[in-house]
Amino acid sequence: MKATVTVMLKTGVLDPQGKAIGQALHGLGFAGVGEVRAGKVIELELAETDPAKAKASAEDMARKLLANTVIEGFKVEIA
Amino acid sequence: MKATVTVMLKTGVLDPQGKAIGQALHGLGFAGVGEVRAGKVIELELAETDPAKAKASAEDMARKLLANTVIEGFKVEIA
Amino acid sequence: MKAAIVVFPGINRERDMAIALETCSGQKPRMVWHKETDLSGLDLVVIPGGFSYGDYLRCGAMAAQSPVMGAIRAHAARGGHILGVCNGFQILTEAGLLPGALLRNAGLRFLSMDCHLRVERADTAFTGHYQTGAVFRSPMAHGDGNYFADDGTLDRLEGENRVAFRYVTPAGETTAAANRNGSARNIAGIYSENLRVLGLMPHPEDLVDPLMGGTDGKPLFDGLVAALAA
Amino acid sequence: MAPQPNKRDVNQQLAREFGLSADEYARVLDIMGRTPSLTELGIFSVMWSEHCSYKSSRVWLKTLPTKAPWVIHGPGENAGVVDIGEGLAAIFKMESHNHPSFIEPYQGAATGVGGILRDVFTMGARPIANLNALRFGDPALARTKRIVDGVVRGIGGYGNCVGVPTVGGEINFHPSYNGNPLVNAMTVGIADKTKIFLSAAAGLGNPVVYVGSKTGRDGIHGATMASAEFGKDSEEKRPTVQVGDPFTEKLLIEACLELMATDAIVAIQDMGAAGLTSSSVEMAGKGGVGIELDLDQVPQRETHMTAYEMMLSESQERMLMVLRPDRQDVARAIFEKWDLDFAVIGVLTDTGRIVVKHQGEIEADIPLDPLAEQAPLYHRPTEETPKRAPLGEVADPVGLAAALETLIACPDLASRAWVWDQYDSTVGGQTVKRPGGADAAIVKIEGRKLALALTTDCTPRYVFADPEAGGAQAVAEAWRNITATGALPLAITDNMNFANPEKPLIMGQFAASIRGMSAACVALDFPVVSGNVSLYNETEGKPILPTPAIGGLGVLQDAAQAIGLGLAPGLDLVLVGTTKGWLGQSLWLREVAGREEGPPPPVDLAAERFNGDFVRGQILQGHVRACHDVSDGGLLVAVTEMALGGDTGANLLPGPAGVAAHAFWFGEDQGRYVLAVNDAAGVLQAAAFVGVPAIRIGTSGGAELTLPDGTPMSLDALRRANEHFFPAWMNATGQA
Ligand SMILES: Nc1ncnc2c1ncn2[C@@H]1O[C@H](COP(=O)(O)OP(=O)(O)O)[C@@H](O)[C@H]1O
Ligand SMILES: [Mg+2]
Repeated sequence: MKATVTVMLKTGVLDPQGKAIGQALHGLGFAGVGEVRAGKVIELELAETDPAKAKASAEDMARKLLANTVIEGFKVEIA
Repeated sequence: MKATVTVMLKTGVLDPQGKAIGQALHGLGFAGVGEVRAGKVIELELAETDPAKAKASAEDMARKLLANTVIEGFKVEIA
Repeated sequence: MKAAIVVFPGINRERDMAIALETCSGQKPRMVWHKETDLSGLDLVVIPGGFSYGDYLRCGAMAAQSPVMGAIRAHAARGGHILGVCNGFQILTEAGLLPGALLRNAGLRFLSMDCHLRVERADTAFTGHYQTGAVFRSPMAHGDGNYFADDGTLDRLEGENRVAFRYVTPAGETTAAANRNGSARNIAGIYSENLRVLGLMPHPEDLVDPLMGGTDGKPLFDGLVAALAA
Repeated sequence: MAPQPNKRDVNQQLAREFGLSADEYARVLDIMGRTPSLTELGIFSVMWSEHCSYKSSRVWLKTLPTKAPWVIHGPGENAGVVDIGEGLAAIFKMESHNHPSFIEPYQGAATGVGGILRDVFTMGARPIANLNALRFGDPALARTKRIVDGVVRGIGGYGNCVGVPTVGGEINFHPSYNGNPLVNAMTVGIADKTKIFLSAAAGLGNPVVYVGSKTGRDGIHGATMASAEFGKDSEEKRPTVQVGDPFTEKLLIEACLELMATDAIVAIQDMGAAGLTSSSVEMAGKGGVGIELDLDQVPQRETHMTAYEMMLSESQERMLMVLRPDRQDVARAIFEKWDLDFAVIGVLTDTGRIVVKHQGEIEADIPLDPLAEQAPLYHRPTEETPKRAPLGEVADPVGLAAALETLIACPDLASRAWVWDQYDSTVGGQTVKRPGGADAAIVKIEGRKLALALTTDCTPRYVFADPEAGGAQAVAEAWRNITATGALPLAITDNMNFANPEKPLIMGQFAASIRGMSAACVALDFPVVSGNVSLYNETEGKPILPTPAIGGLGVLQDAAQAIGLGLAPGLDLVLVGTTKGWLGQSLWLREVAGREEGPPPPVDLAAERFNGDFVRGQILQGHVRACHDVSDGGLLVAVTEMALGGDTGANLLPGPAGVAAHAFWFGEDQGRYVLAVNDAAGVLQAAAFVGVPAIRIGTSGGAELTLPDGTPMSLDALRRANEHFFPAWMNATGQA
C-alpha cells in the first residue's frame, strides 16, 4: 500500500517559507492569494496490506520521525 | 477556496532525502517500508470561488514558481 | 576533564571542536561513533555541528533516533554535562533534551558570518570565564537556526533564567538586525533545567585561535575545563 | 520486460545523433571490424566527445608549461599535485558545470562542486577548501537573477553540507553569458606526499569495485536519448537532471580516506562525466591492462536499466577502484560501516580489451589501445583577434568622486558579501583569511603553521579584446593575489571556457590565450598542473567572452605571516608598480564613459615578477600591515576596498604630474599593489634600492576617504553604495 504523510507547521508557528512564496506569487502578478503555508509530504511504499494497520504504522512513523510534534502536525492518507 | 499543490521529484530523479528517510525508518525498526519519496506541499488560500478557475490558477502558479518542472512534477487539489 | 565528541554520519565540525577542546584542556577528546552505546565515565559530551544525515527531512531528526542517544540521555540523567553546537543543538531539541525547535532562518538563506552573543548568566559550567552581560563574537553557519518555542515555554525559559546567549549588537543590544536568523526573543542558546545541557547555534569553537581572527570563543572552553576538571 | 534500446540499429545516422562525425564513425568501424553494438557506439561517442578526448584543445594544451621541481603530478591525473613541504602535497583542480547550471542552476552548481571534490579526494587528499569562478548574464534579466540565486544556493548547499569551507571565488556579469552562465568549481586537498593514489589499473585478476551511490538514468546524453526509440514509457526514460547528494558524498569522502589509510587500493578513479565508461576505460587504458565488467553486479536505483544506460549514466557520488584481492573484505567492511554500496563489478584481464557483460550477453568488446590512440585529434583552423586601436585621450566627464561612487556600486565591483555569507567559510577551523579578508584566501594546514593561499581569477573583457594579453593577465593576477598575502605562488589549475572551436576566431582566442598563459606561467614560475576545457559555450550563435579562468595556489611557511587587505589607522599608503593611466578596457571606461574600447592593459611579465617578489619580501620581513593588488577599477577602487575592509579611512595625495587624475586613479595598469606600512620611508628606500617603482600615495585614518582634491567621502556612504547591489537585486521580488 502507499501511505502519504503530509506534515505542516502548526498554526502559530511562523512559516517564513510560506510567507516568501506568497510574496513571490504577488510579485508574479497572481492576485487573490491569501495565506500560504508550506509543508512536506512523504510517500511511503508499505508491504502491509491492511489499510488500518498501514495507517497506524505510518502514524507511528510520523510521530517518531517524520514530524516534530513541537512545531508540526501531520495527516496520513492510505491508497 | 483552498488549493493544495503537491510537488514531487519526477520518477527517475534521485531523491536523496527520500532515500535517507527510508534508511532511518529501517533503523528505527519499521519493517516492510519500500521506496520513500519526499516532496513539498503548498497550501494556498485563494479568493477565487470557481473551483475550475482556482485549479487553473494554482496550476499556473505551480508551473511558474512552486515546482521546478525540470526535475519536479506537481498535482493540484481544490477544496 | 574527560570529554567526548559524538560523530553522526554527516557531522562535519567534529575536528574544529576537537581542536578547541584540546587547545583549552591539553587533552584529546574521545571520538564516539553514533553506534556506540556507552558514555560512562565522561565529564562532557559534545554534539558538534554539521549536517547529520544531510539535514534531510529536518535538521537533527534522524540523529536524534541514533543508538548513541540512549547513552546521551543516560549521561544527562546522571547529571553529566552536554554541549550541543549548531547541528548538535538541533539534535538536542529533536531528542527532547532541550525545549523548542530550530526552524529555517527567517530570510530562508544559509547564514555564514560572525555574530555577537551576550552572556546571560556567568554562573554555569559553560560560562564561568565570561562576565554576565559580556558580549563576545562568534562565527555562525547555519540554514536552520531560527529558535522557536511557544510563548509559555519561552516565558518559562526566561523565568528560570535558562537563556544562555542572545544575539546582540556589538554594544550588547537585542535588536532585530542583530538577530539575523529570526530567533524568538533573540535566543542563540539555552540551558536544560539543571543548567548542565547547553545548546547553541553559533560556533565559539571556531574562534579559539588568534590566527583565525580572535579568541572570543575560548573562555567557553576554558570555563568548562576549570569547572569540570576533577 | 521493457523494450530493449540495445536492439536499435547502429548506423552512421545514429552515430551522428551520438555526436560522431562520418570520419569518426568510419574509424570506429575500422577499429571494430564490424558494426558496433549500441553500447559500443555509446562508449566510442563519449570517449571521443570533446569533453573526454580534448580533441580540439589537446594540441594547444600540450604547449602549457607543466613542470617545476615542486610539481609531483601535472596534467593527466584526476587533479594536479604539488609538493608544499613538510612531507605534504596539495592536490587541486578546477572543473566546469556550465551547461547543467543553465538547465537547473541549483543542481547544476551543486553537482559541479561534488564532481570536483571527487577528483581531489580520489587521489588521497582530504579536501580543505573550495573556490569557484562564476560568470553570469545581464543582471537586468529576470533569468540571470534566477540563475545567480540557484547557483549560489547550490554551491553553498553542497559545500556546506560536505563540510568543506568555500573560501573564495569571483563573479562577473556580461550579456555574453545571458544564455550560457559559467560555473567553474575548484577544490584543494591535502595529502601525505608519499600516499598519492593514481588511476592506472594493475594486477591481472584484481577485482574492480564500485562504491558509493546506486546508478540511475541520470544525465545520459540528452540528444542520444531523445532520438532513441524507447516506446511507450519514453517519458520515464528521458534524460534526467543529475541531483546531488552531498550527504552521500561526505560519507564517500570519509570512507575513501579510511580505506586509503590501509594498503587495499591499487588504483582509484571517480566516476565523473561519462561515468562507468570513462572511469573503466581510463583506468584500464592507463594501466595497459584489459577489463571485464559484469553489469548485473552494478548497484541500480532503477529497474530495467540497459547496458547502454549503465555505461553512460552520470549518477553522482560513485567511485571505481581496483583492490588487492586479499583486502577486499577490509574494504567492504569500511563501506558498509558508512552505509555505502560496495560491489565487485569486474576483474582486470590481460586481453587489452574492455568487455561488458549484461544478463548473459556481451554488450561491448572493444580493444582499448585504439580507442585511446585513434581518438580524434584536430588542428582546427585559427584566426587571430585583430588588435584594438589605441584609445587616445578620454576626457573625464564626472570627476573622481562621482566615478568612484558609480564604480564601487556596479555589479562587477559591488560587495559579494551577499554571496559568501551563504557559504560556510570557517568549517574545519583553519580559515585564516575568509572571503573578502585578503586578496587570496588563506587556509592553514591542521596542526601545522603551514598555510595555503588560494584564488581564482580571469578578466574576460581583456581576453576578448586581446586573447594573448588577457591570458597572460589572468595568470598574472592569480600570482599577484597570492603574492599580496605574503604567500609564494606555486602552481595553477585552469578552466578554459570558450565558444565553438569550429569557428576560427574562437579557436584563435583559445590558442592565443594559451600562448599568453604559457608566457606568464614561465615568467612567474607558476606551472599548470591540472585543468579543464569547456567548449561550445554559446547560445543561438552568440559566443561567450573567452574565459580562461585560473585557479592559483601558493604556500606560506607560517600562517601568522599572512596579511589581509583591510586598513588600520595611522599607516602610510605606498603604491608599488608603474602607473601610466591605462584606461583601455577599464571598468571606468565602461561604467563611467560608457565605452568598451581600446586594447587591455599590457602585462609586463618581468616587471610583474620583480614587483611581486619585492612586495612578498617586504611582507615576509614584517614591514607591511595590509596589501591589496590593483585590478578591476584601478587604484582608487583598490584603496576604497582596503578602507572598507578595515573600516578605516584614508587621506590621499595627488598623483604625479603628467598623468591625468582620472587615468591615474582609475587606470588598470598591471603589476601594481597598494601597501599599508608603518614606515613609508623604509619601504620606499628598499624599493629604490632594487629599482622597483614605488610612491607614497597617502595615509590611513579617520572615517572618511579624502580624495586628492580634498573631497571627503564618508566610509558609511561608500559602504552603502558598495553593499547595495546584491541584496537589493535579489530581494526585489520575493524568492521562494
Ligand atoms: N585546460 C587544461 N589545462 C591543463 N590540464 C588540463 C586542462 N584540461 C584538462 N586537463 C587535464 O586533463 C585531464 C583530464 O581532465 P578531465 O577530463 O577534466 O578529468 P576528469 O575525468 O577527472 O573530469 C586532467 O588531468 C586535467 O587536469
Ligand atoms: Mg576524475
